[in-house]
Amino acid sequence: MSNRIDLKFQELNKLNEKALITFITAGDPNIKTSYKIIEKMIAEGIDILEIGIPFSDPLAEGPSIEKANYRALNSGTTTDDVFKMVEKLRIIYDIPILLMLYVNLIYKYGVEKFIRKCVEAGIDGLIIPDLPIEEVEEIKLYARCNGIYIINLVAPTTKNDRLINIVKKSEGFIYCVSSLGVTGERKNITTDLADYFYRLKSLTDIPLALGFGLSNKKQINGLKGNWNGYIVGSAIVNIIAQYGIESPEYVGSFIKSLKD
Amino acid sequence: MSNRIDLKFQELNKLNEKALITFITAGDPNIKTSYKIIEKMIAEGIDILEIGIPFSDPLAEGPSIEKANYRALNSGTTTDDVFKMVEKLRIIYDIPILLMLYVNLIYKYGVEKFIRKCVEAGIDGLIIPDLPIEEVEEIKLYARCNGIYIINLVAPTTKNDRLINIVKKSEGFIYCVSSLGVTGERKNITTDLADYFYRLKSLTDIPLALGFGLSNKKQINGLKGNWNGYIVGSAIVNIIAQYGIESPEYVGSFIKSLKD
Amino acid sequence: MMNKKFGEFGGQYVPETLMEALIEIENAFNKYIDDPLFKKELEKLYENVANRPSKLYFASEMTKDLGGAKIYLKREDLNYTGSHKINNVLGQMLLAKKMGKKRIICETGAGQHGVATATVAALFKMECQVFMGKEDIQRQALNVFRMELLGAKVTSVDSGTGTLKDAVSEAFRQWTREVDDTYYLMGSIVGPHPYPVMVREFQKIIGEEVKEQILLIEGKMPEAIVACVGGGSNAIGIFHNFIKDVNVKLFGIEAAGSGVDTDFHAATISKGSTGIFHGMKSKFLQDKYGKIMPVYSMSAGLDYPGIGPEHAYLSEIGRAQYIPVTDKEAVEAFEYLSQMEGIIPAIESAHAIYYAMNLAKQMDKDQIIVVNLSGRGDKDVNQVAKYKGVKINEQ
Amino acid sequence: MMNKKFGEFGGQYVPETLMEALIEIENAFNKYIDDPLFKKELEKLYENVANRPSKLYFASEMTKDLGGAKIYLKREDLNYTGSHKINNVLGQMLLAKKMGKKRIICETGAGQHGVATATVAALFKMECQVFMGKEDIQRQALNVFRMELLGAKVTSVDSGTGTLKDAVSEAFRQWTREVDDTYYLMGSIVGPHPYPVMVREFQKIIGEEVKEQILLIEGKMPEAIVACVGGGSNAIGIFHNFIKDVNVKLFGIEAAGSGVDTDFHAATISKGSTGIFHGMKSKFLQDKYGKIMPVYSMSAGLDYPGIGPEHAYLSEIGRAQYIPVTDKEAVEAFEYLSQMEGIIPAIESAHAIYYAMNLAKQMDKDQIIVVNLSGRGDKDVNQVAKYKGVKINEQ
Ligand SMILES: Cc1ncc(COP(=O)(O)O)c(C=O)c1O
Ligand SMILES: Cc1ncc(COP(=O)(O)O)c(C=O)c1O
Repeated sequence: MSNRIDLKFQELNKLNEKALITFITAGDPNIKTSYKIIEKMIAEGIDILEIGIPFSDPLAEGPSIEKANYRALNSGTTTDDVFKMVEKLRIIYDIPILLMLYVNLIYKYGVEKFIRKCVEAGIDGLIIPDLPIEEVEEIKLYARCNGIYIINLVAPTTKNDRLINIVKKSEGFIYCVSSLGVTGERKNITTDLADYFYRLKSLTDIPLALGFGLSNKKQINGLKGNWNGYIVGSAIVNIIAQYGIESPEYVGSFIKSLKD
Repeated sequence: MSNRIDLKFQELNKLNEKALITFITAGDPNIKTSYKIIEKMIAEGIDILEIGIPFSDPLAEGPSIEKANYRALNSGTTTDDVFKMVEKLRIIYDIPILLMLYVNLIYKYGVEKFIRKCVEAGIDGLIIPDLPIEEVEEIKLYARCNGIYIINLVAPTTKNDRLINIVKKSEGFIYCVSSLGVTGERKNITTDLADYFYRLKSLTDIPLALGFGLSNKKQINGLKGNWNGYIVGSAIVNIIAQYGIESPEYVGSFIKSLKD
Repeated sequence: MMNKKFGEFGGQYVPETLMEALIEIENAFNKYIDDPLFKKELEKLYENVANRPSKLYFASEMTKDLGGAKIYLKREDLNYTGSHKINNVLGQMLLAKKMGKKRIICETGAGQHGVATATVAALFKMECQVFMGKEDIQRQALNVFRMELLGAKVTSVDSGTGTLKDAVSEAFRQWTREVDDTYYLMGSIVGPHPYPVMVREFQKIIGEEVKEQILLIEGKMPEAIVACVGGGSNAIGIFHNFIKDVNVKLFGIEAAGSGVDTDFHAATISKGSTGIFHGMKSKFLQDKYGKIMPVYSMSAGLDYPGIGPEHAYLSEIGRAQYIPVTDKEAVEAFEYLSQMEGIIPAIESAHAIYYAMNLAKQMDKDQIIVVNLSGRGDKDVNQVAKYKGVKINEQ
Repeated sequence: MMNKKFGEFGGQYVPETLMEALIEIENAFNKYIDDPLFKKELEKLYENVANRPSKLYFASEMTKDLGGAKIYLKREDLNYTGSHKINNVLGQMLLAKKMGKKRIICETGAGQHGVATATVAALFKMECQVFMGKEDIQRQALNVFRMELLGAKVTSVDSGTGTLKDAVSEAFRQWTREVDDTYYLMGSIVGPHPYPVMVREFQKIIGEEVKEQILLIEGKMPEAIVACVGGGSNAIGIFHNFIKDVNVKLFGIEAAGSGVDTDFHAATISKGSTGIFHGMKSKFLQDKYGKIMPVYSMSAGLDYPGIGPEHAYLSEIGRAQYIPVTDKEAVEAFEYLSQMEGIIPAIESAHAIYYAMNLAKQMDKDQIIVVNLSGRGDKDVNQVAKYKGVKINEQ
């Protein structure tokens, strides 16, 4: 059984293309609109979909995504609602789908039950921002034998010792955090991305996707390093914050602008 | 040179009468009115006049006389104004006149200068509520050789040891405080006045005047003990508080009611 | 090397960006905690700055009035800045200094930890930023100016419920931005490893002193120790040195707010379940999906939806018992102690006093209870007045 | 038998109704002050209730910053209830208890003496009534509720200027009403004999500790001692044990409010003259007729038109110098100490700090200044904020 994520990167690799990975918080402003936004994004050609499950205290997020979480919770969105939406998407779409969520949502749901639900819904991987490799085993135990990837993150602060260790245990791709700090758009990324990229590349062949602070085509084109993919989140969430239930169109145009 | 106070008590003694000693604060509501009130009181037959010099912090006074002090200060009354008023009174009246004042007014004025002024104005005695016999000598030194009496006070709390001492050093009369507490009208005087009187009488032949809380003829008539005089203050001050510059008439009628 | 877990509780559930910082702190902590020089410096700070040792006070009037066990109060309220918080701040600040850090961030609820941190930061000439919930800033405006006076920058946190838990989250967020030169000085035995261990080590002086003092005064061990539990630092501070003494009963008192059967409480162990939040696996008040619940206690220092992992463990193995006490009961104890002993306790500590009042009555006269009087109540007088319907208008 | 006068100053200028009460107190005081049992009890209270001894703290950062004499702070702010006032309250309360009194009255300005008295009264199970100026009640509403919490009755005084001096007068008035069973617990070394002597005897522990501590730490005597002067109790407390050591310079710092050349100050020695008030001959701010002048200082504890007779005497004979410091300068020192040492001083004590800051610069590095840090500044934060135009709104 091979994972859709691996297939996608193999495919892109052949075409010498980079993955466009986009993030929204499910249920922002409501689950129906989220579904429409996702359809639009897929229509515009995103490669991998990252869906956030809203949490009361999203402590790795900047103000944009933080507020998206509150909007989603206010619209009553639960973990089960997100699973239902993914099930519905899977009837039509075969795109790799990742859930982005805080570890407590899994833990409290019950790790085993959560992973089973992921399998049933057709989830390919999990991004858990508050689960460093030191603590990952408890969940990986269930994920691994069910073919669900846990996407590891690395940060500019990660030192070589741990980097080697993280990279060794990675699957799917590595989420490379571009900058110190939380999620959110950034005018300048001050990290030495060339060095960061080569340090990582020298350790692994797993695809490397860069995230945090990416917001437009021009910026992305100007980034140093031959990354395998780019993750765009806050820029999309900001559009949703502005246009609410009208946002699918606007998000669509934005994705288009990234692809051009 | 004999003191008007002694002469007055000798005279009353012969007639088997009791002294009516009345108090007002000079300058309440203003010095002119005070003068008129005094004239009225003399006309109605008071025996001894006690004039208070206003002080910023009259700590032996209850609310009535305390407020009288503030009214008098607000009308701008100074120690010199009081001396002037007494000088004016002396042109016409030969009644014994006492000044009631807090020790600091004397001390700051200059003890020697103050006593000289008393002599010039025709003052017969001083009542200084915050000057117990333990501290009196400094002022008595000047008063004595100028024929000015310092009227000692005794209180129901004064024990025999000190009583003997106070009585021995007294002149003019003894101001016998009727009750614990500060000046002011009282419904009931709870001190055992008979015992108080005989305790004092067994020690001295000096006239004993009772003060604090006396307010009407009926009350005074009902008091135990064969006192040589009664001091009425707050009751008069209360009338002044009520009628202001109209008060001379009302004070006059009140004095009359005490004499009937 | 200290263990990262207490049974299943504890761990390091934080964003990758912070992991190296935690490791750096852990290494420094392991290096210095047994270093005689560091220990000596810390001892001096305890003495010269915190005003330690704190008295063990025999509450004779209270004991007489209740007619049961002898009650002793460990007077952490007499520490400089008014609570036990300073012990931990001194330890961590000294460590941060050794690590070459120039900047300190921290969270605060009622402001006690913020004031203690701002105080020691001033003395150590460290830059200091305090995160405080918007609600708490309004409730404790005076403490805000106290911190500012001490040279600290106070940042209002209006995300979430605008209270302590959000201040912690925001401090974490800020830390990820400037993890290189900044030290996050956590105020209780919560958060990712090594904080729960570290804060305990810097607070255990309380229990060490108590044991020495009670043996000196009474020649025997106490039967019970009682402490309030927010994050749990004052409780672990007094418990730690007695954990092996199995005949000494340990009681942690939680904030029951309006009652544990209402929606307005912060009784984490009584009503919570195991979860992972703020970097640790522990007990939390949460819904079935793992959403952290809004909590309530009139005591800002206990108004937190979690508890330190070591307490979750002590509860699980039955070594300590955790008991809820309501606002109403705490106010009763607040007034009782004020009038009985002339001691106005922190409203946090009043929770512990209340339980001790009941416990004492069920015990014999030759038995002993030690209550951790974790802080002074000046800060709470305003709120208790309001609770009782008295209007205070300072001008 | 203690002398009633200090040179020409002192004495007992009170209404006859109070004389026997003063004599009773004097006799009791003379009987107990040298009684080893009484001394032992008081020592225990100092230790267990007041939290004595108070630290002698080397202000290393301040010393470094100023570059002159070494500055030590006597940390009376760490006493229970937050100032030196408790020392005196414990002594007098113990005496009152020995005398069989059941009821205590006292005056208070900022509320420090009132809180200390209410605290110890609660512990001693004495009824307690506190007189406080109407103005001060409004300025320090929180302290009012603190006292009430402790079971005391607070009576508003609206006579005169509604401040400390009027509270003293009103307490005297009340005392004459119930002199039999009531003890007037005076808060400073003012009033009629035996108060100035008695309060000094109960405060002299400060200087005794300082001498022992400085000799232990530095092996030599300090060159200067600095203390703020309201009534003068904290100053005499630290001066007393050094008066015979003529090489130790003594500085009492008065409140200059808006400046000694304005109408808004409380600089009694600098601008006052000899008079008789509140039972004593001393220095007062008064007009030429002896009317007591309204005084002003932002510090409620220094906002009094007189000074203890012993200070008038020490000034007269040149043994101590009295120097005025303005509101503005005190606020500067308040902020300086907060940020330099992490210590928020009482605004009263900040007056002394300011003078020490200047004095230190004129002295050599091997010389020593000891400043009496008479109280903690939490109570003043609000007012300093207002002074600086910062709005604090507690909700
Ligand atoms: C006086 C006091 N006690 C207790 C607490 C609760 O914290 P912990 O449980 O960490 O001791 C606080 C927190 O602010 C506090 O100020
Ligand atoms: C902290 C503090 N220092 C000083 C004073 C002034 O009083 P004294 O001069 O008697 O020490 C007060 C009076 O309230 C005070 O609270």
